[in-house]
Amino acid sequence: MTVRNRHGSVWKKVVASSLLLFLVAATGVLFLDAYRAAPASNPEARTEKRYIVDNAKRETGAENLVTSIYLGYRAFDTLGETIVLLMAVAGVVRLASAGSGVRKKP
Amino acid sequence: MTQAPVVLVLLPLVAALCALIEKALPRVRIARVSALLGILAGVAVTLLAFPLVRSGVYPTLVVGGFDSVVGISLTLDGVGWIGSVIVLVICLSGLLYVLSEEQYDALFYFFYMMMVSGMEGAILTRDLFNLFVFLEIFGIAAYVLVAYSRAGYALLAGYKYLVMSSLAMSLFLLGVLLIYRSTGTLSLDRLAEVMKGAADTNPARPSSPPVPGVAFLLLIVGIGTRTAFVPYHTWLPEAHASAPHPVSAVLSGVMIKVAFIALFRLLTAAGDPHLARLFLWIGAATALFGVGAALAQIDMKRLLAFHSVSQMGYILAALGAATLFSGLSGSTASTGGAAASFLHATSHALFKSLLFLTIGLVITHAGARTVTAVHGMGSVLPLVLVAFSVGALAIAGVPPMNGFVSKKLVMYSVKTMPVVYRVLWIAGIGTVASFLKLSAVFRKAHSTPGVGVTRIAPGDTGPELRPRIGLLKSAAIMLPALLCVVMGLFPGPLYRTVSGMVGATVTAGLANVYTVSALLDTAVVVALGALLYAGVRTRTGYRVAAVLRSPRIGFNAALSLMLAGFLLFAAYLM
Amino acid sequence: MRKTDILDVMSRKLAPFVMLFGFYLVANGHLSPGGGFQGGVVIASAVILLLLAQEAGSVTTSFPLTALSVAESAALFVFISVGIVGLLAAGAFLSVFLPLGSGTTVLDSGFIFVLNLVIGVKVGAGITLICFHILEAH
Amino acid sequence: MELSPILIVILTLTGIWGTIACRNLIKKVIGLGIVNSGVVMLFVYVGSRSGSHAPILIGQTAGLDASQIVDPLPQALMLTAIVVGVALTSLALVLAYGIHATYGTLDIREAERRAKEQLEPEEPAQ
Repeated sequence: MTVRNRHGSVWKKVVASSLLLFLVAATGVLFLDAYRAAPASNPEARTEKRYIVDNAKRETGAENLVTSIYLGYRAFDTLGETIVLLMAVAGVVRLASAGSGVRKKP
Repeated sequence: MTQAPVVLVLLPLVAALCALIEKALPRVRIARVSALLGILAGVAVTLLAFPLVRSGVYPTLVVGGFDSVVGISLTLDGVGWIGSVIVLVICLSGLLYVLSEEQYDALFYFFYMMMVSGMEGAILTRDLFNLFVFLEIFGIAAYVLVAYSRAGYALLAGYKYLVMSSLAMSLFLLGVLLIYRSTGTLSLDRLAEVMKGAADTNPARPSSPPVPGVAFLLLIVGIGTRTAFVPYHTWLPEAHASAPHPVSAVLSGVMIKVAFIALFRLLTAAGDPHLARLFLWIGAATALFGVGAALAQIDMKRLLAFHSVSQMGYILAALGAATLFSGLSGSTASTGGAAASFLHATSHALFKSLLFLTIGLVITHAGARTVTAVHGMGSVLPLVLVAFSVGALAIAGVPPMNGFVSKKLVMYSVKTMPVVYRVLWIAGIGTVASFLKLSAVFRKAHSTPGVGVTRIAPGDTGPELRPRIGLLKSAAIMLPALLCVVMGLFPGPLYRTVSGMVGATVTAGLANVYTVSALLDTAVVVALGALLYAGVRTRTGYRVAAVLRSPRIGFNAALSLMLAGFLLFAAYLM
Repeated sequence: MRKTDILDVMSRKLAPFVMLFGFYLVANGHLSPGGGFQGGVVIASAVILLLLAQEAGSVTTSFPLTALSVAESAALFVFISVGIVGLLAAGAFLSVFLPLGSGTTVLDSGFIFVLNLVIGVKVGAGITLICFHILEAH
Repeated sequence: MELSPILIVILTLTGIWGTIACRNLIKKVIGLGIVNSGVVMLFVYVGSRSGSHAPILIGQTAGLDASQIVDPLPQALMLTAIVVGVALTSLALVLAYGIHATYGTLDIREAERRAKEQLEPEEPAQ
């Protein structure tokens, strides 16, 4: 590799980051266009929200609607949630000692 | 029986908790037993539910007994049943392999069973956000299992898989946001109603669709990274190559299928033919790229991993051609695409996990990982040779294996698209060539002396040198091998049941696949494959392969490739 | 970061109040803003405050690691068994089977309150364990 | 087109840029954290557009009609998304720590080069 490529690598860096900038910006523009184009369903049409506001107190007994959702109606998500956290802890416990006891095994 | 879906998710979960209990109290050795029981009970429940599901009565329930408007609903429908069979059978054979080895501690069983539970949940859920949670559950299990050996390259592979996948899942969440904002609901059923409602009012491509196409694309990016089709496949070879052998078998065999089923559910909910046909091109590109990259590899597990990518290309091409939602061919008769994609997903799950387990045994006994370094293992491990050849014949699409049946159905379903058909046909040749290359490991070393760590000369394999691989491991490789052959021998009933389950119309002509023209076509493909293999073995062949193998795209390039893929798909949908 | 006496004294005095506030958030999750997750994280932040400000040894005496991991798996066990009892008793997994009171006092909402406590313990112990292992591995 | 979604999306894009462009393993994880918070903010923003009162039915909000109350669903979902973000971040940091301990570097390209050398020390002399 010739020494001269210091300019080459700078040029390569500029092209690479401008390409990435274009990709990221285009993704943003696409998302915002979709966000604007899609008509926000008028709040009354949100059947799930309307059902929760009317029935949460009676069915789950919680006044905080957010709690009635994540511990009542969607408690299954929260179960998955606690599993994710438990696995993160188990993963950290398992991998945290990676630095010390590194065993090479194919 | 209506509680079957929840039970299928809870069984492996309880087994995982038992493994956790053993980690806390090491005296209580219940992890292994509970893992085996968890999966066997799951298989029992799935088989019990078969008559119900086959007759079209899908056990459906809302978790918590709330109204289906607001609760999370789980359904064991035809697609879910097939997925559940794939998950449980392959994880059973992987578990048999794990049980036979001592070095896996209780924590491994905990992650393994959590992965099974996460995959079951992802297949059965009818709720978008719940799908996100289950994708994350078995995702985290996969990241930790890939990095389980704590070797440097395994940690790096796990890290890359984690970062790429969580970036994609954040885009998935943005997709869920757009859908919730436009339709006010998270359930796939009501999303399908909204989309069908809009399509009925103005059947011409609706100018302002209720949900923007970009929303579905964002979901496809998230799911695509787990299915590993072309722009999102870069994590797969390293992750599958550096994971422990049973884990790579399950990752390659099952995990990409679970993501494929989630993709299938999304496409049926979207009901947009234009979007579904996109997968014809993605499938063709993935099949061709996967085989080309695999042919250049010398590391056995990387070669197999690239084949998983290419075979997923076949499955996606068949999905793209399915008339279930793409209304592709004018004639009313269905192209059999949907049934072909699920049949190929099932057979690929079987033979790919079989190949990974057998190659895993070869690597542990030979002590080396590359095709050039290991020779003559055929006489050392005869049973492994038998199982490997079943898998190799199946992936090459040679009768009487299930690979032949499902590959022929896939080729038939894309017959109306000559370009895609030709590409998949060429990919078939590459598959034959690369498995001839891989099978060199079993043949005696004659022409190129293996520059290897342990070169087991065929002469000195006395009985004591032929290591016993144990009952459990033999069961682990014989179970999928047997199923590969059995599925290959009954194509007719298999095709009818699968298309019935998937809800596609049955085309009589497709039932018998063993037609003369099909056999002839396979013979031509195999011959060309042998020719290509001969070409690869020449001096120029090795140089070309070395050149093809060297440029590994860096991780930053791989991440920007994801965005480029997203923009490309958006341009296609424009 | 040198662990000076000022830090030691201040953290020892401050931690109980942070923990109390965390517990309040967990207990009143269903009546006022807050809940299992937020309260659990606040409790975890109190323990981490102690961890950072004092010698690790003294903290693990008051919060032994084994106790934390047992608490976490026990919490998940309770969560799942509550779900399974719901499945057996009321026919649907995770269904609300405890009697629902008028909901004005803390203990009235039965089911949600129990789950909130379980989640609070779980998140608190979990996040403390994660931070402890990362700090200790360093 | 309100301004806040644009700002939140710009924040998410900087997070995506950080995850992709930075070569340091830890900075990539920070980028992921930014993307996660951007997504959470957007969800809560979408929820808040459909009402003005907090979703807690005590006092005078108890009698209000559904259209005046903020949509609680996105907020409940974001609890889960945040904890998933915490779990992924902690795993990524531990993996990055292990990579640093093994290869002595936090630069992704350097680590990849050393891993490649370790896996295939000698190209077979064919």
